[in-house]
Amino acid sequence: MVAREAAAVATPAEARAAGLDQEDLLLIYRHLLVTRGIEERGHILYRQGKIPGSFYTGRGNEAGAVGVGFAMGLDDVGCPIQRDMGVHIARGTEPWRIFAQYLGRVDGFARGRDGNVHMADFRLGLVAMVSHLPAMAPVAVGAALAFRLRNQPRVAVAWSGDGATSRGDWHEALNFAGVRQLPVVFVIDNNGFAYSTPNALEFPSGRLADRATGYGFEGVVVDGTDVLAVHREARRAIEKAREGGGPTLLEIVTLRMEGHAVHDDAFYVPKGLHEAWAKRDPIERYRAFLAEHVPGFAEERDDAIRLEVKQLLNEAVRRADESPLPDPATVLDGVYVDPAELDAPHHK
Amino acid sequence: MVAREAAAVATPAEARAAGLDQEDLLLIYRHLLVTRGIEERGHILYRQGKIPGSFYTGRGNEAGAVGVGFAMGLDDVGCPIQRDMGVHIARGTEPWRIFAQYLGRVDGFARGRDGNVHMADFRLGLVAMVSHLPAMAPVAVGAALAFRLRNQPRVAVAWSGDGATSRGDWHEALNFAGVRQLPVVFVIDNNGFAYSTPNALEFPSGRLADRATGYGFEGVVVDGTDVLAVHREARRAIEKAREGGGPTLLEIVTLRMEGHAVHDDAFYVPKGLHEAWAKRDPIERYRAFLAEHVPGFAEERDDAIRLEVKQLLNEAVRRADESPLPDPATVLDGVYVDPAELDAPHHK
Amino acid sequence: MAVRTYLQAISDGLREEMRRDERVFVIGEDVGVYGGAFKVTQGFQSEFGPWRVLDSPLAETAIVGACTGASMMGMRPVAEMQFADFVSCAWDHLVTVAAKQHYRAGSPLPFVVRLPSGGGFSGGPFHSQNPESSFAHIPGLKIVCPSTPEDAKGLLVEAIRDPNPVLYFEHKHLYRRIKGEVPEGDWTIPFGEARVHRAGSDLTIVTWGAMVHTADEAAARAAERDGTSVEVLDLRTITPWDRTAVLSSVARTAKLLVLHEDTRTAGFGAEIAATVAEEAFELLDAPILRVAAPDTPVPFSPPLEKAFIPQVDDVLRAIDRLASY
Amino acid sequence: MAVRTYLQAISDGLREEMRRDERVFVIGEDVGVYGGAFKVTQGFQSEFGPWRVLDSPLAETAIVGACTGASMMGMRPVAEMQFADFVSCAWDHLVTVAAKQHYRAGSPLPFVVRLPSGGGFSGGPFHSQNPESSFAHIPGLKIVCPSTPEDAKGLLVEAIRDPNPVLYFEHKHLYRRIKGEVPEGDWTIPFGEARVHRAGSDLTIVTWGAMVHTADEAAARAAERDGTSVEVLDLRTITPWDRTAVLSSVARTAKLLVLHEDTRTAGFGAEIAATVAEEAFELLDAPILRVAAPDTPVPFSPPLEKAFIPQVDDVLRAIDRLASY
Ligand SMILES: Cc1ncc(C[n+]2csc(CCOP(=O)(O)OP(=O)(O)O)c2C)c(N)n1
Ligand SMILES: Cc1ncc(C[n+]2csc(CCOP(=O)(O)OP(=O)(O)O)c2C)c(N)n1
Ligand SMILES: [Mg+2]
Ligand SMILES: [Mg+2]
Repeated sequence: MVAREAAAVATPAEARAAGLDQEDLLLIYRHLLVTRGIEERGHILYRQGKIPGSFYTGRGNEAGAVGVGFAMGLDDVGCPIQRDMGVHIARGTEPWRIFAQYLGRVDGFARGRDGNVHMADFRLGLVAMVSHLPAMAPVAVGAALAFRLRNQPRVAVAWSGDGATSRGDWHEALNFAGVRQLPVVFVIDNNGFAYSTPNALEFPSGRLADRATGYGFEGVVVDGTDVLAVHREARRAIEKAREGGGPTLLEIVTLRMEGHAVHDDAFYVPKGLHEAWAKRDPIERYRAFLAEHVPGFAEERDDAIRLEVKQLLNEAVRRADESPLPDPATVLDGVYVDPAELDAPHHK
Repeated sequence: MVAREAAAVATPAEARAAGLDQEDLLLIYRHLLVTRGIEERGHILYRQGKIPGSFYTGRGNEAGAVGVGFAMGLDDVGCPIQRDMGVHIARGTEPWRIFAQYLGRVDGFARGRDGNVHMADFRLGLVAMVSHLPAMAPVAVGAALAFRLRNQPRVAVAWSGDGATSRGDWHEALNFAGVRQLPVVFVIDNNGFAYSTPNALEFPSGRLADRATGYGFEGVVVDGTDVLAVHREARRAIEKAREGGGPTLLEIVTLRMEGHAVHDDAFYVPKGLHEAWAKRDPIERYRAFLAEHVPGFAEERDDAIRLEVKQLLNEAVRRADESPLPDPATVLDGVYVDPAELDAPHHK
Repeated sequence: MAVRTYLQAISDGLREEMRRDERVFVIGEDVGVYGGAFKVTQGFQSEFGPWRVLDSPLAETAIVGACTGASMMGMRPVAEMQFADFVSCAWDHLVTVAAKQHYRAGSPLPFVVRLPSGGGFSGGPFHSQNPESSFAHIPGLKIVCPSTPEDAKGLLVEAIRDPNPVLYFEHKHLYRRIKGEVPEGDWTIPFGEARVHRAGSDLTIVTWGAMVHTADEAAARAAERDGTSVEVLDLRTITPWDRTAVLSSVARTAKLLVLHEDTRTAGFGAEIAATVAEEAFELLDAPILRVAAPDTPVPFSPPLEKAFIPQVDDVLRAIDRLASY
Repeated sequence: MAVRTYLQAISDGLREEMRRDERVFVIGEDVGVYGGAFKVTQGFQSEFGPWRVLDSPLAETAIVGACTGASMMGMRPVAEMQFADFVSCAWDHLVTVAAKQHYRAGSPLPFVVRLPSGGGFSGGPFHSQNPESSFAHIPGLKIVCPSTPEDAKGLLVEAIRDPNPVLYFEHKHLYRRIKGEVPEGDWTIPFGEARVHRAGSDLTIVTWGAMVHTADEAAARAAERDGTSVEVLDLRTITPWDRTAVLSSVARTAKLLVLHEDTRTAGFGAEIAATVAEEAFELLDAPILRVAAPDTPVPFSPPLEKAFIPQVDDVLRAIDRLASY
């Protein structure tokens, strides 16, 4: 293996070295709970027939997503994908608007024009994904090019699944970013599968992160169940990019604890894998870390945070449900841009 | 560097070890002369206004192209590109039909429907390139897949320029071939430039052949001015693929002794490069090798072969010029296939 | 004849061709163990093995490019796009290589790309499209859009045997909803022959795919309501398309409505209208109307999607306009 | 006003916008040191530096994707495809991401892709195409096809300032052949306004790009020959297109010929014909004719290419058919 294998973060001191104080540690915990909670609620709403279309979750990838999202700077930009709810949460996305998105309401980020996690709050520097994978990787590179052209100390982050790395867009993005040493970090959520297709049928053996050298930058592999290790590596990569050090390819070895989407029972997954993964639940792992290292956590903070999150989500679902469905008369609106929008404040 | 760097072939014994007897050595020489001769004649015809459109040559790449073409087996298949006239020649393409192609005549391989080196004699296992680079790489992989499905001991060869490796098609082709370990050899004609763009602006530093490991197979770099080394490495790669050993990425470090096309004086090439390249002319190098190692070559064989080639080309131009221009009434013919064609003998 | 769903008919046709002709193989994302996103190839891998039912990487150009290369070598590949929408990732390969190779180089490319297309279930902008119109403009490709189980099987088998690259659009919303009798065994339908789905005399609706059923329902309601007699012509194939059938129906009815699920501007409906406006000008008693989706991406939320996809009522309104002209 | 070639007018417009607005930058293959395959950006890199005139790798999706990302961040990128034909390699990005992003996500994407298009010089199947019709079917993109130096500059500047992704088709065969007076300095032409290239009363030709000149020559010859008065309407932009101008010209002439260099079936001409057949049915005195290239790849050899690209004589024949109807 050419890529660097990142070590675990085992102590608060190590987390501190990566810039996290105790409040951060608890905030990360909260983000993890909100992330999972949103998808669990969504799942229930879907089963109740309230969410149109299909439904995907990132269960098992919460730590990977929150870890990177938390490492990004305020003015950084990212293109998260289908397992990256945690990025939206860590960046401050309002949960009620995510439910409104799921439900196809006007207050969803896509205003009912798109569903699922095909959404983003652009004011938080996030870009709404399209289905076609990994079509947003070249977009992130373009954002990084804008930063480079303007000499801004900003970084773009592009996510891709393991499966999506097989597509040409991914290659074109990494190559271009490598040639120009642009401030962009490429993250792979490698959860072992692309739908039913295992890694072995997606790419030749070895780690995807090894491909980074071919693109002129460093590859790093990190355990996606270790939110603090993910955070540390993401932060390193982002700050390196910010300082002109060029791109990094960060492969997060993560879990897909459920099927590809709700309709998929993942019968094709090797026997025992789901059970093994359940034991490696990233949120449980982090909870154990906090229980060990944060005084009072197991005794009261944990319960208090859980309660708070529960209330937040109740309220979010309620508020989302008040949001109206879009008026069919508006179907044509927004295909083209009103020139006035161009100078709106969110468009920097 | 991860890729293996191939050694030069310095003696006839080494060539013999790669399967070449003395007649082969002279045949290769003849192929080199025919290759260059066709492009030189074409160039003159173009300047005389007889060839429509634009005109490209592979001057400097003759050894790379002939070396690989000569290493292919009778039933192997290849998708050569714009600098690979030598592949067509080494496989037995009739020169007069190439001139007919240049001139847009009905006896050109494209029957006037396409020009330039966008041609191939399919009966010789060659596939006509399209302009879009490297769009034929996935096609070669598909041919290799057919061989694998039928358990045929056949190999496909896919060429690409250095510039064209930046495109998604190249990545998709290599990845798929790597996953399935298909019998295909990927050749890169790395002549240092993509039109005016130097390697440094096409891909990050390092050798392109290094990327092979990321695709699960071996990368080899070979000096494209050494026709025998190219042949040996191509043969190794092809036979390895034939025996089930999977793909190889063969980077041929070659020369573009002229501009991108006839209209391009290559003003952007670093001062002195053309002069340095002229001294490394692959045909001169091979001639010197033969003069040193083949008795009677310098004295008579060389002249005899040159004369024979000259006559061949004179005759080829004459014959091509007798071929009629296509009848405009046929413009619609051949958009779709006549079902009867499907069982024509060339279609195996 | 057995009653089969539209989806089963597709499966049957494919399976039978694979049994009949060992050159036929299937390639695509999750077509193997999983049996395809819609289960069209369920059980195929156990019958034909992991190479003839080949799970590809997530790479549409690699998939379709492999079809080009393998078919050039005499195989008969059938690719599956997981959703028709993703064929955009193989657009260049299809229009640049596959569509032009025979004209330029004389190599037949007998392959099929299966494209689960169409909306109606909140699939959103990337799981609901009908990209047939884009390809209909590209010489060298053939385009098939069946609307019934019988046609689905007959046209798929024909597509596999056709020596050209064929895009076979199968409408997802018909998969399990539409059932019908399907001939068993060898069964093909020639390309370029429209089918009178419903005979009528007052006006002609030309359509294809899922809209055949929308047109039929509208026609039934019009007949019931006031006796308006609507002919519904199902084109079945877009390239080639049956100009003769359209022109002769219009010669009888003198009124034409073109209906498609894809967006309106520069959709294939325009070609039909333009052809009739050129070749049947004297026969027309009314403007040629088009009913199609508005020019937007396919919206996700149900009220928007309903406003987007042509509904029976939209067709009825157009029927009324024509009938009263 | 100065007399400029079509190519110089494009260069001028781009250079002036780059001077005026530092957010404008150029990206493409060989646009820098080399100045672009057609020398549109010659000298730009010395004036604006290697980052604002950026030589990209050979990777069209990376190029257009970079425009999407950079424009999303507030830049005003102008990409060059080396030939319009190669935009097929960025098709997916354009139709999937760029065209739909504002509708879905509300982000304006103010970028331009310059596309040297068209045939007439034996460029063959991959260096001669006019792919505007394919894109005209995709909601969310704007499409510009200037035919004169004046329009070329005015529409390019407008395109750069437009908040949407704009495909700017510049016809290679006009580059050095067509000269004309071009306003100096700031000069824009709004999208969606057709231009009467030649006024007339007997019939209307609607066209764009290089075919404007073919139509004009045919019209001149028709007038000379027998006084037939042909109106030539240059659409200038395809999306949006000026329906009002077309309909009002047809209201006067009652006869319509649509002419384009791209292939016929499902070309944008069909949309114009279909629209008129629907909206101006009562006004028409003759069938709507289309003159376009036949449905084949663009052939290389001169006699075939001439048979492919609509010629003045082809247009004259259609004029005669309409005039005598
Ligand atoms: C270009 C493209 N082809 C096919 C699909 C259909 N599809 C959706 S998700 C998926 C698997 C993606 O796998 P991976 O990239 O590993 O991401 P994961 O879902 O495992 O997070 C596929 C094939 C798609 N979204 N895009
Ligand atoms: C997809 C695509 N984009 C652009 C071009 C235009 N073009 C023709 S050759 C060329 C340079 C190719 O460079 P390289 O691959 O190194 O091959 P070389 O010409 O040096 O042999 C370019 C940009 C093309 N043919 N295909
Ligand atoms: Mg995955
Ligand atoms: Mg090169």
